[in-house]
Amino acid sequence: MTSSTAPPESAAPAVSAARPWHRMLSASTLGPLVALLIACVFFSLRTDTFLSGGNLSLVIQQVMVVGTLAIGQTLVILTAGIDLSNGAIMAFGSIVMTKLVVDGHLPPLLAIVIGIGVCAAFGLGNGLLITRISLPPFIVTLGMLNIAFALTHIYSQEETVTGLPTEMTALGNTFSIGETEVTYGSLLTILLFLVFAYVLGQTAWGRRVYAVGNNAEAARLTGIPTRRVLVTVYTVAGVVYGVAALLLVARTGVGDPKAGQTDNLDSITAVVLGGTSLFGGRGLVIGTLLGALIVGVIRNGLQLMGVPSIYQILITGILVILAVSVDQISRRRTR
Amino acid sequence: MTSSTAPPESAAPAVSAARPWHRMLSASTLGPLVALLIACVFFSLRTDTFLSGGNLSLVIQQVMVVGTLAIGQTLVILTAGIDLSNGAIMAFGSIVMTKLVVDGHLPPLLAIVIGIGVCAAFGLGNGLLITRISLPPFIVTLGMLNIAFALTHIYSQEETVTGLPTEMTALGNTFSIGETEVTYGSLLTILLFLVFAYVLGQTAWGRRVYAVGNNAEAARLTGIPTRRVLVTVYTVAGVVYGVAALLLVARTGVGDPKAGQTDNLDSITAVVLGGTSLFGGRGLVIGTLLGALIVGVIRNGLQLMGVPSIYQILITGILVILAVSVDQISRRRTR
Amino acid sequence: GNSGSSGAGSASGAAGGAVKVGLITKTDTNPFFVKMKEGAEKEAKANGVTLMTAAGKFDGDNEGQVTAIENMVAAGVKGLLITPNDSKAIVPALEKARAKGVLVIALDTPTEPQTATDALFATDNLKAGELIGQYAKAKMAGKPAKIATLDLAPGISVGILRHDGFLKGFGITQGDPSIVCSQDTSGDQAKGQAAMENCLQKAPDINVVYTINEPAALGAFNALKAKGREKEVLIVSVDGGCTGTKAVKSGQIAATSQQYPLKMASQGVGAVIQYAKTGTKASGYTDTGVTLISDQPVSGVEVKDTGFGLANCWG
Amino acid sequence: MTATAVLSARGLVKRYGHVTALDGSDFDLMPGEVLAVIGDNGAGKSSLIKALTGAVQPDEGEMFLDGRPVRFHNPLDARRNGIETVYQDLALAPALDIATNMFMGREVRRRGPLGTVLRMLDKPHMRSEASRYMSELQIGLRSLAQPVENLSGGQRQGVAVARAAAWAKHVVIMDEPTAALGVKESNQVLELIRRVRDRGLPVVLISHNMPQVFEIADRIHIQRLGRRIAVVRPGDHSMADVVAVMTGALKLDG
Amino acid sequence: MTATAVLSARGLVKRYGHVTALDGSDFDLMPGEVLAVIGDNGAGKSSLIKALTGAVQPDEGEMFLDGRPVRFHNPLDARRNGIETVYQDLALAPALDIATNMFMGREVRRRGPLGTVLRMLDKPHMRSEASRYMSELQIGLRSLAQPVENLSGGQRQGVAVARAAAWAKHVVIMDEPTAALGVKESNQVLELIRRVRDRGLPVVLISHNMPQVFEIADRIHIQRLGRRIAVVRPGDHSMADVVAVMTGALKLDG
Ligand SMILES: Nc1ncnc2c1ncn2[C@@H]1O[C@H](COP(=O)(O)OP(=O)(O)OP(=O)(O)O)[C@@H](O)[C@H]1O
Ligand SMILES: Nc1ncnc2c1ncn2[C@@H]1O[C@H](COP(=O)(O)OP(=O)(O)OP(=O)(O)O)[C@@H](O)[C@H]1O
Ligand SMILES: [Mg+2]
Ligand SMILES: [Mg+2]
Repeated sequence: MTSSTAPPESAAPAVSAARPWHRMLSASTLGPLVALLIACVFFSLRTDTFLSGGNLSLVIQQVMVVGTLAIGQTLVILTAGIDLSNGAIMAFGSIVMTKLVVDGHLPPLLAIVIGIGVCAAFGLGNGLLITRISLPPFIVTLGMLNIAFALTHIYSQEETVTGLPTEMTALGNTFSIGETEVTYGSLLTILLFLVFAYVLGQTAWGRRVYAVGNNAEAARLTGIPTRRVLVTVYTVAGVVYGVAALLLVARTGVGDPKAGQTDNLDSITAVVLGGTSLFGGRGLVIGTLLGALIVGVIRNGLQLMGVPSIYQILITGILVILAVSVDQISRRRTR
Repeated sequence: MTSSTAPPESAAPAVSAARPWHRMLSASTLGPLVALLIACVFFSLRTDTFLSGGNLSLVIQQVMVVGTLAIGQTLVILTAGIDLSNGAIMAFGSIVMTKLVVDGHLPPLLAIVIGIGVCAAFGLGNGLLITRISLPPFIVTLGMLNIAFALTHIYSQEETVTGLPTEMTALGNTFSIGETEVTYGSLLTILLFLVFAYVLGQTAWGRRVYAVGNNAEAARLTGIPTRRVLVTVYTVAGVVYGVAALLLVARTGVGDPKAGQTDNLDSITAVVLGGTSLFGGRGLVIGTLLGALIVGVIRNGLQLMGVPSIYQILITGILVILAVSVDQISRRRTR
Repeated sequence: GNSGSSGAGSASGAAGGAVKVGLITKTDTNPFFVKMKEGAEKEAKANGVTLMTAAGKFDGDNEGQVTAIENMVAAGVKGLLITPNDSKAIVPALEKARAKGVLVIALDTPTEPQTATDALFATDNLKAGELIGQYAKAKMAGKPAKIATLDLAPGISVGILRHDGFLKGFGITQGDPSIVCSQDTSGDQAKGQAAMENCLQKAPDINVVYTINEPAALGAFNALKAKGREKEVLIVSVDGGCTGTKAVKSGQIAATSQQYPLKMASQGVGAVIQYAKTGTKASGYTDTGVTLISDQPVSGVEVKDTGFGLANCWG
Repeated sequence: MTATAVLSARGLVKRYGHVTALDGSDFDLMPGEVLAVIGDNGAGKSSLIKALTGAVQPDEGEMFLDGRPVRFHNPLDARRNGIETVYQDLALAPALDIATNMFMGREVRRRGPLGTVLRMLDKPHMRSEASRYMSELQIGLRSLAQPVENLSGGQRQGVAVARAAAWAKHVVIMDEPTAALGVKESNQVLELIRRVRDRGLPVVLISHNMPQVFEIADRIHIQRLGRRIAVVRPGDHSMADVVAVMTGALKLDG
Repeated sequence: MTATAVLSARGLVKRYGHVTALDGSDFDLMPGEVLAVIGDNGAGKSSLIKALTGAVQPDEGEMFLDGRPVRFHNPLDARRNGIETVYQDLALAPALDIATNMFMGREVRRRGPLGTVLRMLDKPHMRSEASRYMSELQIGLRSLAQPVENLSGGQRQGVAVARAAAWAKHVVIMDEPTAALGVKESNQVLELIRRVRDRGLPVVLISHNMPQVFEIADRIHIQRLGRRIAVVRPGDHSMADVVAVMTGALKLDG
């Protein structure tokens, strides 16, 4: 993250940032991809259970929620911001939508919309505080984290919300491709990644997100409404967190006030593992998907290997560092 | 953190960064100071227990550990890096020094030195990975976090280390100024802040830390050994974490393998609240002290007021955002 | 005797501010402790004393609790009720508090040594684990068991006690071949589900699942349901929260050991009021009990049905 | 002159702490003219045009566009009024490529539903346009897809100049547009400035290159210590005199 | 020439992906001379300088210092050999003040224990020195304590030039040092270059300003498409010819 690492970090994604769509597998995503493949090969060799359609679809299910949060996180980080509040916002959203249905007896669809709306409102709040008073995103989202967290527990009184109607958990249902069961949720997540890859790469708004993160002053001078771009980014991120909330509910089948407490760091990890620079303006959302999968594969693989949990943590630490090293090295190759 | 906030953020600290010593209360620290004073006044009015020497010295005791960690964090962030591993490194250091004494029967002083050495080694590891393979600090220190965390639990076998000789907890002892009891630890922490304010402001090494964080490429081109500066920064930070480990042991009177799990974010919060930019090269370590105190005062004050714990979290979130707003506004005044 | 003590409460209230009682829980994110607070709150109101609450930042956060103790003592509490995150690490801080004449009572989790507190109002987590262990043993009726344990997190005493208790009750020891999978879940439903899913990938024929608490148990149930094996697998748990007990009633969980946080808290507050009024300190260990709840009784283990469970559940 | 100035300002003041960048500076740009602004380093030239284009907010003073009082709260306001600017530090997004920078804030969408519904950018079009502008300036590029941070100093400046020229509708302001350019490329920029003027648009040119200034300027605005101390016509004074005035060695009355 | 070159290079190649910045470029700097390096934008002048000073590592080619083969792994190596460089993008730390930037990497400590034991910097000394260097260039500054990011373009360039001149021991290399400077200030820089040469140090001057080049250069190195295509003496050729060669319109044999 020191600029000393910038040259390798930058040049590559930069080019592609200019047109992600054509270069989804540009240098910035090549590294993560290689790392992911290596991890997969490794675990396939060490366990007989890893390499099965079922297990792979399982991994996707398990990274579905964090992955979706990481989409919003990518948007924010591309603007040179950071969002510590996404996990807490998601948790609050999931409690809102579930309680409205179970206690409030609202129709599920309406409840879902309201839940997502609440998340969007939090995102908007982040955006306004950051642009209007020009506060550092780290502190603003840290504050929001506390606020959303507290509201979640006050509103839910720590009660897990159960007895949800089937509509709310529909995304948890599966359809089968050949042998393997795939949840609709996984599908939605993949879809979201593609949508945002398109939006960031192919629309004016996307280019502006990069421009603002790349050099906010230059963007301002060339007449880009920097603040509006930022506010929309944080709001859109909020909406995405709302979707993540729905996915969470669908996956666990309940509204869980304790959910998402480590998801902020986890989502940032996915973004950075995906080759996006924390200094903004450089990186691809597809890389984030790869980053999330790397983490998911490592956890799943280690558990399949039956590694004791404490050693899982140890090895995860080592593997994460290895993963980015692979990235760095593969980039040197490509230059 | 978006560059859109940079102008206000930068100009002010910039000037002072040029000579912190003369301008300890420059614009970058004025904001936090004002925020701190407002908080103190508020709590003095709302409670009869807050404004007593005893309680204030208590607050300092309570921020002593995070505050010391935040010194190392400041060094790292000034180089445009970030350190997620400091809490875990501290925990490991505290376990090492306590176990060496209790189980290893080493003389306390030697054990302490070794413990600090171990922390320094972790810091060095961070530094080398970041400079040699040029990996992003976020990932490297995240990996180290997992590694140190796991090692702590493996080495301690989850057992809290008790029965420490008095030498090890000496820093927890108090001496009195008038009525008020002050711990030697608090004194050491304050001392450390002054030392690093001096080192960063008045020595060549300090200027280079700023230069590297400010524009690593420029620093490199002007012949500053960027990598060596970074390695020393992370190593020195490691040493500081070692001291924090000692303070932790002195404060709790045991070696606690579960300590410090949220101290990484807490220390970053102190740094940012103190007016230091996460983009590096701008900020003062004294601001970090103020930032740590703000958090400590808020927690202490709210608890004295008897605010229910969950609402404490809620209000903390709001107050943290208010604190930086005060900062921003006071800066606009000063420009 | 509420009426009596309430009079005394207001009396001491007349004499310089109402009596303050401090309650420090492990975290803010566990219904168990929320119920504890509710119980304490009710008792405190009834007796006109003020309750101060605080909690650790995360499971195992000792320093946060030390800070809370210091602040509450500074605020002038008469007594402290605490569920220690670290039974040993908290001791020095508690001793400082007691030295200042504060009555210190441990709730739910004992300190080590127990003498570090004046009194302990707790339930025996080892016993809670043991009960479901015995239950599972009996229910398996000699069938070969393939056990998955969904635990809490590294080094958290409750988790360790319940886990060990379960093994004791089931008559096996750590490392027994019949334990095919062990994962940490932080007592979180989503994490519990992921852990169970991975366990099933590893060993599809698991037939007994021990879970640290009911959220984890429900997570496990989801994972099994996805594999269509929820009927064949025996899930046992601990806590006895209302959500959990309902899950027992609906058969998702076979049995759970029910504990009584409300009782601990209200008794604790009562003891502090007693101390404030008469100066007599509560002492010793008061077991607030644990009951095995299940609608599928087995021979040789005493079981109460979910009717009782729901009547006495806390969450 | 009787004609009303296209863009003018009176008594602009801009202070930075204890530094006064603009100390009551006036400014007048007449229709269809090329106005050169010259002055020592630190004389306040860039500050002046930043104030004129909404990049910074002056502490005092007023501005007029076509005689009507205006206030630009940000560069977008100025641009909406057809004022295009090349800032001295270029205002480019380093990681983005030439086309993206040139169309920044004015992206072109595909025709048809792809553009209207899916809001897809017409990248081929933007790229071809960009390369056309660049070749007009005869700035050699080895590759158009490069992020501008990889361009040479002059190439980068070329991008900024081409951008301003391409979009100008009312006024073009260039802060030292040829500073980093080669001989050939500089001449092309002067050519371009003439073409813009011939389109009837007035041009403000900040430059330290006196021969250049005397070659192309209709009037010369001399800035000194944050003030406009004189406005001269190239014909009326020798280069030496003008430089003398600029450096304070010589006073002009009027 | 019989004298061995102070700094010379043969067949330097630097590729960036599919862009070739240096395509087998040679270079020779003779003792005590002022060598001008000219070329179109993108010709590879800065790349050449960066390769010569260890700022980038050439993919091919060799370098010689006083006839001995050398390889600079980083700018520090070059500096240790007494080579001082003004890079085109100045290499300044924006948030730090002028003195700090000028002494970056060469900070001066207090005399006595304060310096030796406490390693305290002698800020007053550094500041007075810095202001001396700046005033030598006659660059007007409203305040020395300002961070360089707040300086005007020319003032910033002045800082970089002054720094290089102040520390040069063996060779001075300047990449377009006067690009952003005013008339007066530019002349001061030329003055400075002469003084440096009179101290016996050879100077490499990259510039697009032909009159300047012809005024001061002893020899002119013409760079084109990443190669040195000719070396001429100002006396032997007209400015027009040189420009023609530079732009490829004219070939010289030899
Ligand atoms: N953001 C700022 N903060 C403080 N001082 C500033 C700032 N911007 C400009 N200045 C000061 O204002 C004065 C004028 O600056 P300006 O950039 O307008 O000069 P200029 O005429 O453009 O010089 P040049 O020809 O070198 O570009 C300078 O002394 C500069 O130091
Ligand atoms: N880091 C880089 N990555 C990719 N291409 C580069 C990089 N640096 C330089 N180039 C390319 O190499 C060529 C030469 O660049 P260089 O900066 O040496 O030109 P120059 O002669 O200094 O031009 P100018 O006179 O404009 O400064 C240019 O086409 C440029 O695009
Ligand atoms: Mg200027
Ligand atoms: Mg160049």
